[in-house]
Amino acid sequence: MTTTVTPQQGLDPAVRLDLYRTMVLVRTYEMAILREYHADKGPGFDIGKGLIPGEMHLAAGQEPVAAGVCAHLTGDDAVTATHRPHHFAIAHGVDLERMTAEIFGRETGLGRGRGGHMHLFDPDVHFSCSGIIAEGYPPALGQAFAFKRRGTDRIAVAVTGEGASNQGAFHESLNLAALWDLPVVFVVEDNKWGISVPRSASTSVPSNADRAAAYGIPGVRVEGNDVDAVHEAAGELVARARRGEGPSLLEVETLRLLGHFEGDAQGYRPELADVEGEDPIPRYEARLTEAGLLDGATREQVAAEATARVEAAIAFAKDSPLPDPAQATRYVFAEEGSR
Amino acid sequence: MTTTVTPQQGLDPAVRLDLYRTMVLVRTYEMAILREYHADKGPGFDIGKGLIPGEMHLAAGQEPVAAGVCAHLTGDDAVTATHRPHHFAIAHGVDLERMTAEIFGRETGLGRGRGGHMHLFDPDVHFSCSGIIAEGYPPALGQAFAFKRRGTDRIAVAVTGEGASNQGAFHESLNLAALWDLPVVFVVEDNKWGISVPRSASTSVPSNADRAAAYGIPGVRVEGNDVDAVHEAAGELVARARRGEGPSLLEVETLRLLGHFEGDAQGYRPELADVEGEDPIPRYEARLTEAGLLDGATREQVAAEATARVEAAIAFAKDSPLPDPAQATRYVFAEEGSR
Amino acid sequence: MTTTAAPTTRRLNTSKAMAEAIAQEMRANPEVFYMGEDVGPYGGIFGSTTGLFEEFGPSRIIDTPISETAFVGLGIGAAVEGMRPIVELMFADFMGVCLDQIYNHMAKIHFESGGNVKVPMVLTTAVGGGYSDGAQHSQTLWGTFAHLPGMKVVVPSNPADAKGLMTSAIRDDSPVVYMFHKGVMGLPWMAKNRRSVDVVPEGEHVVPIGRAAVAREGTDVTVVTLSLSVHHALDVADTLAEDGISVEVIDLRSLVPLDREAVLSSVAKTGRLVVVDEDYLSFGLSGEIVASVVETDPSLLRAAPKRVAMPDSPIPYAHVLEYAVLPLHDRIEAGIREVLA
Amino acid sequence: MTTTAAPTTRRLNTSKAMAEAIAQEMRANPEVFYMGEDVGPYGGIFGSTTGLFEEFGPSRIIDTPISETAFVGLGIGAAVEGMRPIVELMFADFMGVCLDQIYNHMAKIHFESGGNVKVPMVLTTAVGGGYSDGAQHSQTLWGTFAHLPGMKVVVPSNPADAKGLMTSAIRDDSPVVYMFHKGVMGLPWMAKNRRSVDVVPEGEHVVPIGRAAVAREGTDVTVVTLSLSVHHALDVADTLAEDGISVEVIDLRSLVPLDREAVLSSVAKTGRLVVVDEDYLSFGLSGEIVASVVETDPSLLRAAPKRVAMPDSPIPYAHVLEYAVLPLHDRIEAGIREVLA
Ligand SMILES: Cc1ncc(C[n+]2csc(CCOP(=O)(O)OP(=O)(O)O)c2C)c(N)n1
Ligand SMILES: Cc1ncc(C[n+]2csc(CCOP(=O)(O)OP(=O)(O)O)c2C)c(N)n1
Ligand SMILES: [Mg+2]
Ligand SMILES: [Mg+2]
Repeated sequence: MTTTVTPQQGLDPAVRLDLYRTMVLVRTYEMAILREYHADKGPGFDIGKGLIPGEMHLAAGQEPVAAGVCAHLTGDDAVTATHRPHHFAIAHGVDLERMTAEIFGRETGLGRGRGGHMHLFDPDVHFSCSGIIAEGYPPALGQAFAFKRRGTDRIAVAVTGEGASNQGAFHESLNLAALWDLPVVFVVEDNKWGISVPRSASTSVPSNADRAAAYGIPGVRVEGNDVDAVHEAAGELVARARRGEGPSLLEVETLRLLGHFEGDAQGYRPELADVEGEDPIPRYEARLTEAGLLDGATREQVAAEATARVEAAIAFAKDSPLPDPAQATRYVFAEEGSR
Repeated sequence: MTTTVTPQQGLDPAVRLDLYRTMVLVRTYEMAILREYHADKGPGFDIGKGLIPGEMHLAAGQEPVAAGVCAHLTGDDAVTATHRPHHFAIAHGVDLERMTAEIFGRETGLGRGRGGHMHLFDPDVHFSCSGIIAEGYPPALGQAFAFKRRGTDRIAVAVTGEGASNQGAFHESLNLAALWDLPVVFVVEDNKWGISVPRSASTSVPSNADRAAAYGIPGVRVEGNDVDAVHEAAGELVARARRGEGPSLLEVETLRLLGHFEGDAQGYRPELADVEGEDPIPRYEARLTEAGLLDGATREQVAAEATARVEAAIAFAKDSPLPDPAQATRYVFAEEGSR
Repeated sequence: MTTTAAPTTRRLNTSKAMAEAIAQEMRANPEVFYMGEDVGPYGGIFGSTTGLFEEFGPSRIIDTPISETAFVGLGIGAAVEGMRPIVELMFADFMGVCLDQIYNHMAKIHFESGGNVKVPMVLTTAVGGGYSDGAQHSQTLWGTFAHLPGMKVVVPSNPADAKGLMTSAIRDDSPVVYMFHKGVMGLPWMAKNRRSVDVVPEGEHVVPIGRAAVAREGTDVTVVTLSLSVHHALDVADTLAEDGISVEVIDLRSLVPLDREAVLSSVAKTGRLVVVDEDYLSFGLSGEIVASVVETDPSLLRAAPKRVAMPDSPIPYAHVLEYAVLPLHDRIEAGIREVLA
Repeated sequence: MTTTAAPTTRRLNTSKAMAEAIAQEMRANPEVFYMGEDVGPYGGIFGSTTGLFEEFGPSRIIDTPISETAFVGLGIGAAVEGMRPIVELMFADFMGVCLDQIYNHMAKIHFESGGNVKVPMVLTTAVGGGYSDGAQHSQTLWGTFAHLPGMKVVVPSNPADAKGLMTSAIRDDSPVVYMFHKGVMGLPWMAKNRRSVDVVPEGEHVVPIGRAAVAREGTDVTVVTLSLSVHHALDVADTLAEDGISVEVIDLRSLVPLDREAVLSSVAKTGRLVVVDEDYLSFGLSGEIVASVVETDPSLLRAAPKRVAMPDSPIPYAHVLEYAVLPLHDRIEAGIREVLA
């Protein structure tokens, strides 16, 4: 049941350009967040300071996973992401302005400033994330359960990192989804590190796709951090979930370009010098250019569009009011009459 | 890596007689506990009443698992068992009198009456059990860790039911043991039921041995509730753990002759009428008799020895003092100077 | 606010009353379903789903694998999508295998989403000891659930409240933890207080969450308690009445929200307070009740208050030991006499 | 009982002081090891193992997979076999994925075995907020750990205590949960109180578990607190001293055992009590302290006591919101002034 997908070239050019656009948008967004995050942390680095305080986990380098998977989804499908959620949020169409406002802790944010970057909830596109490792999997089961129960062909995508694949919630969720034939695609982003712990010290098998057999479901691993290959593999798994054929597991080899969180000096990481050369976006640009799908003008246009959207979102966030401290404990319980 | 072992006949006759003796001792013990448990629950059935109050999970029918596995262990090896612990406790050599006294809630019990039948601890033979599903696996890792760290060839055996194989702790434990090459044999007793839930409604694969592949360790399933086959399979897995070759998973098909606990009417169990005919002890007796290893006299002698030991243990328990209520909260913390 | 369709004298045990509320809500709302271990054909280990499988079948009364994290989380996700799941955790003692879903997800999603996502889910769970089930199967743990914010915590003590609070819990747009003591269920196989079978209104019956009940009026001393201990307190009140001592018994019915007003107005009347709690003594409910009174007005108390609770010890198995630690008749009576001394 | 090898003026931050105790015990006892996520080359996310990997290497400073149930349980099993594991749960907020091992096993085995099996294990964990880490990474949760019996719970507030309490924790034959607030560690990348770097005795330094410290003597009001809030309380005491108000600050240092005598003797002197607690308000530490005083002798209090705690709400992310709920300078000062009014 385990397949390993390697890059293919047969994909529709328009789709490939869309994948490219998504990846560029994500990267542009994260680089802007990086800039804003560090803008006001000094003197020195104080994690609690600045317009964006707190932990910041960026997904730069992992865009192929989100772009390749979410290309098959609509806003009616659910996505549950992790502590590193921006790429999936953006690829799934979470409202960019309200997401940014949330990261800036503003009243206009997705969570009115209560959530923060690890707790983004956009019910309009059934998106959520969680800061607790692997604990985003179980709620995805319930979304898939509701979708199936209501007779729709909507599905849920549940994301974790490779480190998370060693949590109990991973196992329980795959078993339950398999038993009840729930329409879930479980996605494991193998960026080879769980903070400072390499995959070899966390995971007893080289491919999580092999773990799919433990539940009698298909398991696929995509090597090379290649968005086309992810798109192809995910397409089939999403389609079978929509057809009511049940869950599956997709592991994607990917790359963490930056530290685990901002402030991580990565002293533990020997291969760091090589990392930049493996950035998937320039590589994809080169491939698309070679294939005659991308020229300098389109590239610039894509970049400009992304920058415009991102900077508009950041401006929206910065212009938004801060929440009212007097309301700090509102929304603990649902309010009367809001049903 | 997955093997299915089927019954063999090449085993040493003395070993087979020992396996038989262990099974008879366990069964004799449990039938006596059954008698004592129900002796004083009336009028009607009040679970909190009698010389043995509380839940009672008997392992009648599952003796082949404990006998076959524990034959390869010494009291220096560790065993962690479940809410259904008697067969493993007895097969592993837990002190029968103090165990019985514990079940009767006496001061002479293994836990001075604090533990009860789901919480039997005999440090002399490194035995423990737990009433929380699958949560006996993780401590076994630590015992194995200590054994390995100290350069011994001692091992740990960790037991669960097939229902428990869908708990997170199962997954985490197998992964960690595999990663760190810990000398643990994980044993799954597949009695096909988790209380009223059949295996088909709890476990997404027909054999848990298939799940071993998810950790890169050997997985073996033994069919037919056959003690000889269990003995053979366990022998190899125990030996490789002792040799420092790491953990493995052994699933054994077995049979729950009685209800989940005493008082369980088993209305949910369609195959109940057939169950008695599958009792592994008469079947083994027949096989041994056919092989010329057992005659009526030996049978009676084995039975008489078992009865004598069991009734002595029960008499010891009944003659033992109850704990002093004034000391009910002693042993919360280790006492001064007891190190 | 307590709504009752028609007067009745029909008596049910608590488990059937609880199941009746579930059945009525399931009939009215197809989005309600019940899920957990052995809740189907078995009917729930403590009878919480008696008869429901027969009426609603396996698609709405759903047996799960022993995977609490997965199925509690499944309930959360279904609730987020607008269903109204009732998820049973067989024993509250098992919270440790799935607490993250409960307290970091079920209880926090609404807040973290700034009120944009609701989690209308009920988590039912059996609590309490008294039948020698040992340290891992006898805990009440309501103090732990109540301490962690974002979930309501209800603890019915009798059949009518079990029905009325369940109706409210299912209809609540916030997560509700519904903790039923095995000893109040009126099970045929467990010693039971006579109050575990009682009159239960037929038809719709709603008891609002967050209002304590005065289970017995009195003037000399206030006993604040909940769940099975209400029965014990009422028994003690009967005994003490013979000595001319008038005991007021407050049944909290929920810990979150906590009806501090009910406690205060009773203590304002009696001037004396005993808290009876089957949960562990320290860092829990009993301290909270005492503190709530004193921080409002220390002069309300005419004597030192008394806490009669489970000591800070794991719960022993042996009957003699367990009955030494449970807050039962003698300890309650002694506590009351002490504050009156 | 506080043993100090030699007088010193050497100053360390709390994380280095904690690591020093671990190193000293590891040198003395080969059965001590430290295990957790990112405790090896990384040195612990909050610096708890700074320098230890370099000295002791991967066989004794052990990075684990993200499998808290498995590795906490591994610690338990190793402790049962006589080793002395120190196991780090990166954030206390993650207790929900492994609480069963902690509270039903680590904390109960000794009791269930009638004292025959010891579990000499230390569970270290980071707690607390104040840097916008949101609802799942900012909790203190000590009330939850302390409520569940069978484990000691220590909460150092300064470098010397961090060292001395760690020494005691490792040597203790019972399980000890050692909760270090990120804000007391003196990390270079987090705002810190000046008291997070201070004099730490060299050599063996033992602070017994279960004794509160009088962090500042005073006569007008007693502030009972712990961990980072001790620093805030001391700052407030400085401020109020200018107004002639003399504040006594009690640093509990452990919740289990709870040094009720220290609280009582201070309140006996001042007659006024403020409890400052970064854990959630209800059903936790703050109520326990108030109740402990009042049940002993309600006449000790000359005014209603005041609790300054985290409200019963998940912790918000935005800085303005988080600083509105944390028990910081202004709220503490207002609380003190209120009980003095
Ligand atoms: C239950 C739990 N344990 C530990 C953590 C701390 N933590 C946050 S991210 C992380 C590493 C996750 O690694 P991986 O799953 O590979 O995801 P990645 O960060 O590489 O995207 C850890 C250990 C947590 N958030 N939750
Ligand atoms: C975490 C947890 N969930 C549920 C239970 C209740 N429970 C006790 S035994 C049991 C069934 C166990 O089935 P299995 O693992 O197959 O073991 P068996 O009883 O068949 O020996 C259940 C659900 C428990 N003790 N712990
Ligand atoms: Mg990773
Ligand atoms: Mg079974």
